[in-house]
Amino acid sequence: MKGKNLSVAQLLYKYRQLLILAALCIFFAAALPGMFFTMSNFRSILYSMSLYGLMICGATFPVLLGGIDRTVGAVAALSGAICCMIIVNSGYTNQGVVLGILAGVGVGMLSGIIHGVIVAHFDIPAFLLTLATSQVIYGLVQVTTGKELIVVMKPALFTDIGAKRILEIPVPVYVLLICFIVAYFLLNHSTYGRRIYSVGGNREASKLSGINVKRTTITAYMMSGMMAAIAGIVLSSMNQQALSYAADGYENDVLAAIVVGGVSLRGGAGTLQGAIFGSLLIGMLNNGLRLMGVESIYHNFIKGIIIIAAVAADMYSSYQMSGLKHRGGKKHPHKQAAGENQ
Amino acid sequence: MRQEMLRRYISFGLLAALVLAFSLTSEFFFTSNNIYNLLRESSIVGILAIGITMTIITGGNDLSCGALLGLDAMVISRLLYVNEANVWIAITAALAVSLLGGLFNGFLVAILRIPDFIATLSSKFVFSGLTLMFAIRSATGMITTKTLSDPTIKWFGGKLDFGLYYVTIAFFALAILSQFLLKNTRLGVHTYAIGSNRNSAELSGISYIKTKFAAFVMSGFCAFVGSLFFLGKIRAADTESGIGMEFQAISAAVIGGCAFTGGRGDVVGTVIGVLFLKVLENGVLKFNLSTEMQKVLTGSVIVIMLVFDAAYNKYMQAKTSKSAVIAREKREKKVGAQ
Amino acid sequence: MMHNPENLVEMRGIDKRFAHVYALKSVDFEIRRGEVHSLLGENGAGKSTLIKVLTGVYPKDGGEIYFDGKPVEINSRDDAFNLGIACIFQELSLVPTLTVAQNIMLGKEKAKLGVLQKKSMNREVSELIKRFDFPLRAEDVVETLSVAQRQMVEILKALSTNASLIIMDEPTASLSSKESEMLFRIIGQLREKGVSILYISHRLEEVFQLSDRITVLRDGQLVGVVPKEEIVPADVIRMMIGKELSEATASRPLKVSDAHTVLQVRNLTRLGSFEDVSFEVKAGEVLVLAGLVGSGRTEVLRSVYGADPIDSGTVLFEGKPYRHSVSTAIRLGFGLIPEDRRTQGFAPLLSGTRNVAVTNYDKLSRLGVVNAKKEKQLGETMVKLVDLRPANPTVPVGNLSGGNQQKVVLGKWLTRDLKVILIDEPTVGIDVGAKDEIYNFIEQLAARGVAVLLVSSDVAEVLRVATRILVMRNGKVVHEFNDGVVTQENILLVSSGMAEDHRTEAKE
Amino acid sequence: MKKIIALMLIMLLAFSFAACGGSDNGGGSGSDGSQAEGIFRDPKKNPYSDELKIAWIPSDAPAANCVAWGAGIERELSYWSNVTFNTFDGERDAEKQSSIIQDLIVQEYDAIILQPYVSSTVAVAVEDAEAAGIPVICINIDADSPHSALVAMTDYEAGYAIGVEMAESVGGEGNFVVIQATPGATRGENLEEGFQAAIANYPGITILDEQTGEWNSEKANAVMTDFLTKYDSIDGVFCHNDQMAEGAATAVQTAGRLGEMSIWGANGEAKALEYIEQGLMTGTVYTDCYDQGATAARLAMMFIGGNLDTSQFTQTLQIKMPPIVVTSENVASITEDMRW
Repeated sequence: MKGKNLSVAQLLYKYRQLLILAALCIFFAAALPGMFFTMSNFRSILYSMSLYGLMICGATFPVLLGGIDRTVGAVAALSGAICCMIIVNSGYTNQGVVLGILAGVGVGMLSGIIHGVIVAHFDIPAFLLTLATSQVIYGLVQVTTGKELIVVMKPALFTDIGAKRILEIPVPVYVLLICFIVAYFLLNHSTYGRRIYSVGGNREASKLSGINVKRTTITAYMMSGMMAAIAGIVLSSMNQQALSYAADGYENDVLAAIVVGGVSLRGGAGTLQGAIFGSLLIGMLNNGLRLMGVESIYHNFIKGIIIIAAVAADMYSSYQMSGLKHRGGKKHPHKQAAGENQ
Repeated sequence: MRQEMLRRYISFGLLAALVLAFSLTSEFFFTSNNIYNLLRESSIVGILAIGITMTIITGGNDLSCGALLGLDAMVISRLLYVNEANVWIAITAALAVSLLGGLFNGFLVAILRIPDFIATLSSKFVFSGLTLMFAIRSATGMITTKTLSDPTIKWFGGKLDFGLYYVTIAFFALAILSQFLLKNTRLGVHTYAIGSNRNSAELSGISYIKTKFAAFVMSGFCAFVGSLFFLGKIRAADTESGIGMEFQAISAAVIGGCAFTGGRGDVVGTVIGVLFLKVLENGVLKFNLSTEMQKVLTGSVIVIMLVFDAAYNKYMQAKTSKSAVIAREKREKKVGAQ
Repeated sequence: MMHNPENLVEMRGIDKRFAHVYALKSVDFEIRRGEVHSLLGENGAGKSTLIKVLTGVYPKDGGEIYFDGKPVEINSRDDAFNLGIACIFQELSLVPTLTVAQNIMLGKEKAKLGVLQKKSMNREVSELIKRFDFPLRAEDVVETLSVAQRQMVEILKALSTNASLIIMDEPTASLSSKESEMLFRIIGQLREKGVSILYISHRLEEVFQLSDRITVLRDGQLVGVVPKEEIVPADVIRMMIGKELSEATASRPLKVSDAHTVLQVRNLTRLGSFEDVSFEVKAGEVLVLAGLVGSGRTEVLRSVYGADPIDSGTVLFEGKPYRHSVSTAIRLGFGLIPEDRRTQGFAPLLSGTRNVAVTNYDKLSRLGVVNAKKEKQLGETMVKLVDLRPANPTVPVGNLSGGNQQKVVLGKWLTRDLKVILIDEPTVGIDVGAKDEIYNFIEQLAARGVAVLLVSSDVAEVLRVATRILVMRNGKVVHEFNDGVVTQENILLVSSGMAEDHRTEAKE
Repeated sequence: MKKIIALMLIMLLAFSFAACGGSDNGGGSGSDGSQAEGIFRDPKKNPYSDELKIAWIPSDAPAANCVAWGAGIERELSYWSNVTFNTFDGERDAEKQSSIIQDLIVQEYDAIILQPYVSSTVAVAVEDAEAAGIPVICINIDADSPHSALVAMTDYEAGYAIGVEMAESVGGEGNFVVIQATPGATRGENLEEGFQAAIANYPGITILDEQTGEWNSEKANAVMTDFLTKYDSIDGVFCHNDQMAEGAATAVQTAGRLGEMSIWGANGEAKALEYIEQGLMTGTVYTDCYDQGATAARLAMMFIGGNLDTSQFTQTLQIKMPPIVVTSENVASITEDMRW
């Protein structure tokens, strides 16, 4: 059987995440005529999810390896702080901005490399390690900024990153798009991505197939640190400031989006587009609930129920689809993840 | 078994080293008042951690128990303050909410087959959402928090004459009970079996669904007990009470030897883990450090501890695997000689 | 229908479908009291499905089951258990973090009000262990035990239920021959006590040694039931696969090749694993490391491959030393088929293509970018090369049968320019047909001039493929069979240390 | 500014005597003699010579206002060489603050300056500290149990003043939206109550929508963007702190609707003042956090050296910092050294 002639059920299954999004869209569009289904509203959804999206583009890498990176929020704060400090010290020049961005991203990558080295060389639960180090990093941010609020309202080169629109689309959305394409390309079309899936799928087998597991791990955390750092710079530009507790708690939302998007926490299964779907789902819910004028206090409850419904539907379809495996049809790797995760 | 014991000694040794270090550097650390206070601080997180240990041993996790604790506390506060209910009715209601919360998690994980992490993350949203919806409102409709004055609630925050808090007694009692439950009862063995190798456990006739439900209900029950003492201590429930406590509890369980893959760890380890975290947190306050250095120090000590533990483990494994080979060779020789 | 009172179990017209595909089609099957009954068939013939129907893991879609002459419905494992059906599964089904006693008593713990009676359980298990004289302790944690020991626990677990029918699915797959013999003795004891055994194995010689009767399945249908005395192995194989196989030889002529030396190992030592191991492998040779499980062969293989460190000694590839790492070894043209394919061989969630491509990205990519077309082609090439079934390289490897999984692991190396292939127990848990295919691959590789270093505990296998044989015992090479004719007996005697003067025996 | 402080101290002394009296009257049920002795005690320590330890527990140490309060306290305490000053971060966690106080009791601190995150959740710990003889001075937000003193930023009044300003600016007719604090935070509650009370006087004003921005700039930005999508006409937006107002202002600016509505925050942090100067924000309520902190520190020293047994207080002394409504007209009067 060739992969191409999929049955209707398999097609539906393949695009189930899009279907869930579409269903939600239709619901909100019906409930909010002329308001939800507009260009400007989608722009605002994309704008507000761009930070999460950026972090997801990085944080998915360690999760695919079976690890986790809870430092994304802290790294974002650190890179934002360093970037802003450099801009201020350079006298708000454009060179300062370039230097600041490079330094911020560099620090993010460095932090990722350090985490990668520790995780790769010692068998430490990454969850706990990154929980502890994110505390350390937030401490370092406070040391860096001297606990001052660092305001950077010029030059335009910096503030444009967060606020400017090109062709009616805000710059952060472009940044997200570029980072998504880079990460997508790496995961799906590069040998590096193949190695990530392989190591996440079976570490020992990968090692025996000549994959340098340590290097793969270190670079995965480096990617996570780098993307978080980019997110941090975008965040500080959006807010025109560096705040020593910026992006606090973002890691929870990022991980929630990743797992809702069907990436297995055991590694080796799931896709980046799935993870982005997760954050779109959550972003759209936030937006739709606000537009419907639902009081803030009900948001958490409704979000929880809808996430459960979406994930349960996903699980149910996986379960139903698993009956097809005896036909030898094309299988989505995610389905397996669902089974493995039981 | 021997290796497990060794690990236990190591984590206990690290805890002792930390206590010693703080005792030598601060005159306030090793005082009876501080010890009782420290134990009190450890106890609420510890009670949650006991529940989480159960769920982690089954190969799962419970990110929702902190939010559930907050919900219980809010239910009690609301019933007492707004509805002016009898305190025991309020407590019973909270118990019911907790058990329902545990059943809900069990339903998501065991029946709907949602992976634990996503399931309990979602139910964390649900529970914290319910807490907000239950919250006490002022006349203008704003959410407000109120201090409770009920004597029963106050009792939960009380202590024995010599200074030991009731909550600590409850913590250790619950710890001993659940350790017994894990190690000496049928349910306990089944909990390990499901977490360690679900397939073979099921082939041996152990119900995955029942065991999962039991673990989550235990976790819910621990959240309930925790909420009583939380209210006893704070005497008010705010909309974010308990949230985030689960991370400390999970950290404690993992430091104590639980593995997310399941089947490993026990309550004694978790208690050591909780004490380690809280001794660290408490000790760091004793130095005249700036807030950022407090953070850096706390995080760094945990990282160093993890690295030390992992490195030592690696070393021991290399050593024991060699001795295991030698032992096996001896055995083969014996078999061969027959 | 007439019921034979001698029958303990009768299954009549059993159907089982998976998504419209018949896994079993009106299969009749019966087991008498106190007999050892073997169930044979290639992988996918329906053996496992039949057992799972019998033990209540799968519900049947049609047919009846009679137990002790009475019709029964077996809907869950509990039902089977209550009837007295115990099962030792092919994949070890123990709980690694529990003790031997806890595992044996799992699901049937002795408890008062839910509180375990640990002492009495431990005592009971200790007695059980003593009865069969296994090298085990009741308090040992299972994950610290060797594979063979775990198998023993598995057997004890089934025995402890006082079952009237014990199903053994590949029980000897990871046992050394000594341990297997011990198991056969136990099976004999059980038969005398009137316990029925349903025995499933790919090792025909075992089947013929043990069974009273043999049932053969093919493609989910019954081919025939025959008493052992009335049939010879070649017939059974013909029934299983419908074609004739060359009879596995009982002996094999060996010879030293005069090709150039590819791999040279000198005084290799890894403390605690093996000591002072020296040998050479020449191009086109199949050098077998024979011996008992745990004699250090796997460790030698891994060390040569660069996966494990060495303490002293040298390894030369084509006369030159090389950096001790896996990636260097692969670049030089090494390949490894590891011991346990599940944990070391492949990533179960990934497709066949992805698994095979892992070792080939040096050819499938430029500047780190994967050429998806080439990758796909590789997958298709692999399918043809190894005759993968189903012939679809996009199926996650975890969903394939054991034999096909092993073919994928083999496929990782076949498209490479191999110089040396290190193979570790390649046919454990694989059906006869696939086994033969794998032997053919090994022979083809050797014919291409690849130096093959093979670890095997299956003596028949050793004799099937070896050109030279080294026997290891307790981490040392104790004997080398270089030329002449070697027999199964020779190898077994040397492996177990019962023949002191092996050289003369070997040269007979 | 110095004059204001001096005035306040005088007011405070007056207050304290009133409070003592109040306490005497209030505690009539107890034995009179012990009450009189109870409210006075010998000073435990000499504030000029003994080694003293004073703690500052903000709700969120890195936040701009908390930093400013801390700086004010530190500046004041630096005049006393015998005082050790230390900060403990409440990490926006109501229970954490309570735990820290319990620990400071063990460490025998001499005074605690506290900015509660939630009034009620610190009540028990504050009570315990007072019972242990440690005066607790709250900044900005009161604790629910009586304690030594409160130096309040008068959020209710600030909310009220903003409500009046906003309503007046549109002539009592218009549509407002509110971006709220995290639900349950006491400060947001007070601001909201004051704001609502003011708006109640203007029947022509409609509050279209209220959503939480979780104290957070980028989240407020998202909330405001949604408000802008939803409502074609918004005349004013009130945010419970300046961070959120800044985020809202950016959203309004990006949407190109800056002239349409007034944007108000509360706090008066330096960046908000700059936004007001640039015309991005309409106004905020400024409090001199340095002074507020310094006042709290002085109170702490006074209680340490004084002969009042603060644990006997049945009512908390209150010093109210006047809320200064800042708009583009008067923003220049807040000089650089007063900004934080």
